[in-house]
Amino acid sequence: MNINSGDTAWILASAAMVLIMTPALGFFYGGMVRSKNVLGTIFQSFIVIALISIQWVLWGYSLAFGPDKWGIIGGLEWVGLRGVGTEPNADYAATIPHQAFMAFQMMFAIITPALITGAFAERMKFKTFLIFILLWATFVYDPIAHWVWGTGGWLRNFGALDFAGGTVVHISSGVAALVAAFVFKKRQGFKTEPMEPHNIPFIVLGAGLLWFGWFGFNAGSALTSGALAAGAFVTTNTAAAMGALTWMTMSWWRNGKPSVIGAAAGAVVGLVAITPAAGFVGPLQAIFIGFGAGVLCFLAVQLRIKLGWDDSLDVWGCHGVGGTWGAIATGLFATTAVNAGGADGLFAGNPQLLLVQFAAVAVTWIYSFGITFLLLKILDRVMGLNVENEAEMKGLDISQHGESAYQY
Amino acid sequence: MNINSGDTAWILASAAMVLIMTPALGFFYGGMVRSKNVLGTIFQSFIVIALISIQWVLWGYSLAFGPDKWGIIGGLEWVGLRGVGTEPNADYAATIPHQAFMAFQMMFAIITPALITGAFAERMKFKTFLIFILLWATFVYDPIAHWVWGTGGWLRNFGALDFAGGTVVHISSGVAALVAAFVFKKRQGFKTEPMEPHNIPFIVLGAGLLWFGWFGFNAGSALTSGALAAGAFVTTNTAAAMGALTWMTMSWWRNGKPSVIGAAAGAVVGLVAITPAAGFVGPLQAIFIGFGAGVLCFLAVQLRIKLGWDDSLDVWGCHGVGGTWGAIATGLFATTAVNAGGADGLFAGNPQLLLVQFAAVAVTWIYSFGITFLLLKILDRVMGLNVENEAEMKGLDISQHGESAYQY
Amino acid sequence: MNINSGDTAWILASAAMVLIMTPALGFFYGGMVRSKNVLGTIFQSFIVIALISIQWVLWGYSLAFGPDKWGIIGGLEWVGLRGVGTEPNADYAATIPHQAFMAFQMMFAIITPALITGAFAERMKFKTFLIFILLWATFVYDPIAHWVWGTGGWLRNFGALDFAGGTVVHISSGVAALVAAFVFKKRQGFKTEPMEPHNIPFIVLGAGLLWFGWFGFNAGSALTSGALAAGAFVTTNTAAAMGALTWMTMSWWRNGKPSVIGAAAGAVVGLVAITPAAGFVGPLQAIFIGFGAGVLCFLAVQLRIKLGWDDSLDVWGCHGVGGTWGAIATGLFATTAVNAGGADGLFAGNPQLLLVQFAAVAVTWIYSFGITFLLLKILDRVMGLNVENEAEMKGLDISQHGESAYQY
Amino acid sequence: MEKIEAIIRPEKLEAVKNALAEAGFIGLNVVAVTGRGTQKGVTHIGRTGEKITVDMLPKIKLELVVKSSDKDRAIETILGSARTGVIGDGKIFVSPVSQVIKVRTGEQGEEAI
Amino acid sequence: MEKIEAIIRPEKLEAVKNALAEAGFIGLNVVAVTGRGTQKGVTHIGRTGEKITVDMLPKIKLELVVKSSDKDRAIETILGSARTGVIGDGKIFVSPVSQVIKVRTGEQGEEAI
Amino acid sequence: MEKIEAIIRPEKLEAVKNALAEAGFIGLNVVAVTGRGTQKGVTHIGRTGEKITVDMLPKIKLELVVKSSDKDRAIETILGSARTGVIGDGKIFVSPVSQVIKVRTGEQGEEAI
Ligand SMILES: Nc1ncnc2c1ncn2[C@@H]1O[C@H](COP(=O)(O)OP(=O)(O)O)[C@@H](O)[C@H]1O
Ligand SMILES: Nc1ncnc2c1ncn2[C@@H]1O[C@H](COP(=O)(O)OP(=O)(O)O)[C@@H](O)[C@H]1O
Ligand SMILES: Nc1ncnc2c1ncn2[C@@H]1O[C@H](COP(=O)(O)OP(=O)(O)O)[C@@H](O)[C@H]1O
Repeated sequence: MNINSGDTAWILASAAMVLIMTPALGFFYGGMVRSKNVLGTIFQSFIVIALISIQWVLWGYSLAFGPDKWGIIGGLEWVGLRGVGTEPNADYAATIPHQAFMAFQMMFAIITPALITGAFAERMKFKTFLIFILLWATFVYDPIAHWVWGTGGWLRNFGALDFAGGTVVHISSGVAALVAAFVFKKRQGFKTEPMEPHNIPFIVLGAGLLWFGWFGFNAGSALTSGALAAGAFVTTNTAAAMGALTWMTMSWWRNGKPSVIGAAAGAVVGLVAITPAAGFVGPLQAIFIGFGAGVLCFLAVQLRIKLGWDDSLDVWGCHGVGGTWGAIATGLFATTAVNAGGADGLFAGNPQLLLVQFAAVAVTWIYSFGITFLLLKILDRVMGLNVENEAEMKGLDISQHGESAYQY
Repeated sequence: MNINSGDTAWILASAAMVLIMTPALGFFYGGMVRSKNVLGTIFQSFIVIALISIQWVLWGYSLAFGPDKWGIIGGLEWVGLRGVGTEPNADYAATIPHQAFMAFQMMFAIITPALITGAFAERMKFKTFLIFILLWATFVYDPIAHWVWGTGGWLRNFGALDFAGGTVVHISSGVAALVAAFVFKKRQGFKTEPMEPHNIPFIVLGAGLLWFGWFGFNAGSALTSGALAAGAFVTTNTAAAMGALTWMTMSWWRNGKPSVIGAAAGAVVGLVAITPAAGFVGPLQAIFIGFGAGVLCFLAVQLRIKLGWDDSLDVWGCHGVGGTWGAIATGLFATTAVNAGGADGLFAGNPQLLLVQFAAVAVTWIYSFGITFLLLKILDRVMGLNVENEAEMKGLDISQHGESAYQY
Repeated sequence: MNINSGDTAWILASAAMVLIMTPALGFFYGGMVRSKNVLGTIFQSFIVIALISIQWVLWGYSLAFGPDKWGIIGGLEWVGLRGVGTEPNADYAATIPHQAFMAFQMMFAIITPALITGAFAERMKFKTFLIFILLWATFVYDPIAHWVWGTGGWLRNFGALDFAGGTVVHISSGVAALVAAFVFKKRQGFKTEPMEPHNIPFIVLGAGLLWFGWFGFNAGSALTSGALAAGAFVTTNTAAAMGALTWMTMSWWRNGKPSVIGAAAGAVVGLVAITPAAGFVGPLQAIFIGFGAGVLCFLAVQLRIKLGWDDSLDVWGCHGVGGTWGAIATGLFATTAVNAGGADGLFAGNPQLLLVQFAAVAVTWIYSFGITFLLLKILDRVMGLNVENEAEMKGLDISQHGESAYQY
Repeated sequence: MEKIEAIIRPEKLEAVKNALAEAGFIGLNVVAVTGRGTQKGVTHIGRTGEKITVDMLPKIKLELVVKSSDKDRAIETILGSARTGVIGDGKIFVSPVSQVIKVRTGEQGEEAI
Repeated sequence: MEKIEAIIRPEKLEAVKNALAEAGFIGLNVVAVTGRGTQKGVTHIGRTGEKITVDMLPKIKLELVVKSSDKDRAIETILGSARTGVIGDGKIFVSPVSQVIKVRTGEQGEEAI
Repeated sequence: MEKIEAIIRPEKLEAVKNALAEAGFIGLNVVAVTGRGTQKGVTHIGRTGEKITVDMLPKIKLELVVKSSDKDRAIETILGSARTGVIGDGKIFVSPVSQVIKVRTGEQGEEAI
């Protein structure tokens, strides 16, 4: 097997671009919280990079992509990256060093748990947080990644399509966020006090860098540098754009003014929704997927508020709902005309795929819901999830880290 | 035709790098306005990404690069990207997927109208803004792009050189900015009240990211990954550096202190000026081009103030003048020793090219001036350009978007 | 010699990624200073990009990489990039344009002096600063770069390993910082007044972008896009992660709370330490290198405080100590199993390399210490290093640049 | 007429403002201050690990000018809505105001409040 | 001596400051406050679309201490330059000051102003 | 009881606060203000090169309410720790306070200070 220098260049660049998405997420979330919690929030993203980078090298990669056991988990053969060298692994990517594939996948393993942090923003104990992330990555992310992407993974064999992580990344984290909203104590003053974003430019900065990095996320998932990557690049951009326009329009129509935060959120949900479909559909389908994401996620956020769930930064409404829509839209719009390696969806005459996608979505929902619930309940008992009232009032920055973000 | 994976990797990476330039521009501009207008300003850049991404897919790309009609416009054959697939299009770039070329060009189509937003910062109605951008892209950008870069475009056939967009991007937007300065009502308090930048670190952040992205802009315009890209990379960096040093020195000499904003602006005008020349000159010429940009644009800003034009953030002085200098400097310094596919300029013994460049500049000035004037006058009549006085006083953030950037 | 498009794509992308590290450093440092000095601090990074870009083109590259003279310096044959064209230079990188190699190296020449600025933050005269940087680059950086990386350089011939700049970049600048801490007058109020970071999110932003750019720095130093780059990518990420976790844990244990700034600094020192080793070791060694960096640099900072040195932002403790540890760790952990073009270290049965590394470290310490001391002493006499007391009190932003960072 | 200056906890601002509005006291000003009192401050950890005890805490100063006859009612309203019973609740200071003018109309005295 | 506290519109600060300087009143302090009065506030739209009516608006509080004999002139100057005639123009409060000391010299009384 | 308002240089805040604490004056408030006096301002250079002279400088206003009998000692303490002798040292204003209430306990008068 020969390493292709162009493919390798693209995957390494993509991995770097996906890495920057996690600090970007920190700013996207950090701008949304009150100024007393900005460090606590940004840091939850930042430290996840460190934590999962080590977890992935030590055992995560092996669990997710290692030699398959019964279709449900990778073996421990690759623990500590034993045998994961620079020779290509043809099962995953025949033209790039195996370590390049591993590193690219690592960035996905990092950002997924970081996404959840928006759900319990402004109130989680830092120590419990670290443990939770490690457990969640190991018991939720790694198995699901194996099912969908691992050689021999049962959902993969079942025929489920997920180009860059609609189920693995977005549904898994979005559903975990929903569980968190149920299990955590609500923030003091939730629904009675204003808890408005303290720095909207940070939100836009985060959204801009996320958009940038998402090209690595989706177009990098082609794992080669050619037609498939270019196609995924275009659908990604198109869905993001349409998501932004749609949410902005929804906010205009509902609240009388076009919201800046809304457009930023809209871009993100467009990106979320196109993720599973990026390499299976064309640009016009991407417009529709972005549009659907904008409408559905906007409504999901409204619903969440009406139901009084304290999902602090609407991770469920954006990633859970957006990822679900994307996975199902893949079942609707996928076509082998775009990607011969994919499958035809409903509109290409194959209703079968839609059912498979529904099944994959359902399984991911149920599994992530169940295990996350278990983990959080146990941790709540053992270490406590919420910070003390006093600490919450002072803010996470001072109470958890002894630091205060701004001194003017 | 075969897709080259290295070329594709470079163009996709470049396209992503150019994408990040538009949010970067938002921060560059957003830092310069008063804090009550920062969201309105950043958002004008952000939403242009969304708007033009869709416009480009639906009809913009077809108008600019579609099958030529009489040398002046592309046909509608490629509307909705019909026929724009992943096979290379040898007319434009023989070694990368056609969609990669399309996506790369899209990023140019996005940033160009975004550049104009600096001219009417702190005072434009958001609704009119959206319509203006759509019309301007369609009636100004797309035609000029076709003339200069489209197969069969008349300026291209005429022999005008524009490596990465001196006329198409910078003159077109810089002149449109000048028109805006004439047509818009001046900001209340212009020349009587201080309107100083509210966040200079944001300006530097924007400039840094613009510099980064400009490597994609210019070196990506080689459309291959090799000698030409490397050469353009080096001239780009050199001109930026010299522009920064020059403007800083000018401000030091004129005002007694070396200005941080000046150096940031200087880097940008150096980048603007090298844009048309990047692949046609060597590093030493780039020093001279950067130097000229620093001097001329600095003086243009002084002139603009003396004449009392309210080009809020000096788009004309930077992009209009910088782009004009760059296009002419291409006529002076271009040499086939650097790029056999280019042409020789005056100093390489060919005065002809200089005349052609002058003509191309003149045409771009006149066309952009005329159509922009028309569009703005019509929109002023129909929808109004300026926000109400009260709304301007409150700031765009609250009046246009109902949001307030910072809560400490 | 043929240009490889994939290798070129990776090196150009890497060069752009390294470029963004210097503004990132500006934010990393700028967030740490008091708000009256933020522009002065960010600007010292920003303007170094401009200054060294020109110096490098005019004479720096020739001194560092030009035809060798007696093993200690490059000749002036390549002044003004004469003869540095787009043909590959097989001595340095056989598959990419010579200018691409030159540009990539330029980014290293830029960030190295920028690193020093943290040592005299909040107090250096801007005019003296400009001269200092030019002299330091010419008399310290360029020679050391030649010794270690230039064809015929004596440390290179001696067998010293430095994959991406442990000695050349980090020790040279870290030791220069130590000298600065000795030669500059201390800041007024040092040790008696709080001088806390004014914007910690900026620190995290800087650290995030540094991490991103460091992939270009280290994996780009493979100068090809393949196995070596992928390996360096992975070790880089792993050491950064471990550095962040380690410093965070140290701060937790010593001060009772996990520090956000500490984790950011920890990531940086992990990156520093892996720099010389990146292409010579595997991921598990990288964990150990990152761990050592976290522990040693944390302790170095404590020591620096106890000794009362005013190295404003701990450049010595992070880059001097981190770089030294990295260079020695290369002597411990390097193995030809990872990189046949490297060498075996102590643990691979070759104690020889460790001695060579010690020698290279010592030489770099002594040379950088001596010349930096000389330069600073002369400049102090001739132009003055510290700003006046009054100017220091008002802050560098107003006193040196006449600008004030924030207006709310 | 009397000026009432009340130093209160920031988190009580909404409650006090609303209570005052209900009691008919619309006009008022709010200033962000930092205050020192018997309440101990917050401990920051400096960049290099040193503990920094900040003896000042963020407080809100509410200022309102009222008719002398309304003074006691206003004070009662503030006390009722600002108290938590824990150290750090703040102080109320009352001082005389000799003249009040409404800028818009030039009206003076109690009319102008 | 008298302390004049004037709550004015932020956008009038330059004008008032200049008018005061012309009338010979150099010394003064400015504090950013937020105020509530008969003027209705601004409506923000929250992140999730809910309307948040902020009943407080940013205002500027100008403080200057003047000789009792200068008081009326100072008030006239402020009224003349701060008035727009629209709701929200603000208030002026006058209160007695018993003692003024210049820190630099220790001078007391009217000399110190 | 008396209210002491001291306008001081920001860089003297720590010194004054500590001196007051040593002299037994714990309770106080601090407000960031900008002030104009005989001291000339700072010159900024605008984005397009124009000189902008800002006649206002950042100052700190310290407010503390003390028993009348403590007044002179408090003033001495402030003068002693805030003076540099250079223009811009600031002013101290004293004014009467008729009533003080501790929010936490409702105590009144000198007890409440
Ligand atoms: N003598 C004083 N003068 C001015 N402000 C004071 C004084 N004493 C207390 N304060 C203000 O009141 C706040 C609360 O006072 P503190 O003593 O902490 O609480 P408590 O009144 O419940 O004992 C302080 O933070 C300070 O802002
Ligand atoms: N009773 C009061 N005490 C203190 N400040 C007041 C009072 N009434 C009004 N203010 C201040 O004056 C500002 C303007 O008052 P407002 O009633 O809106 O305007 P107008 O005086 O023109 O009717 C308010 O925002 C508030 O800051
Ligand atoms: N008449 C006044 N009323 C209110 N504040 C004043 C007055 N005069 C001076 N100040 C405040 O005192 C500060 C210092 O005054 P200044 O005249 O500059 O110094 P000095 O008292 O040393 O001559 C000013 O910046 C301002 O904040």
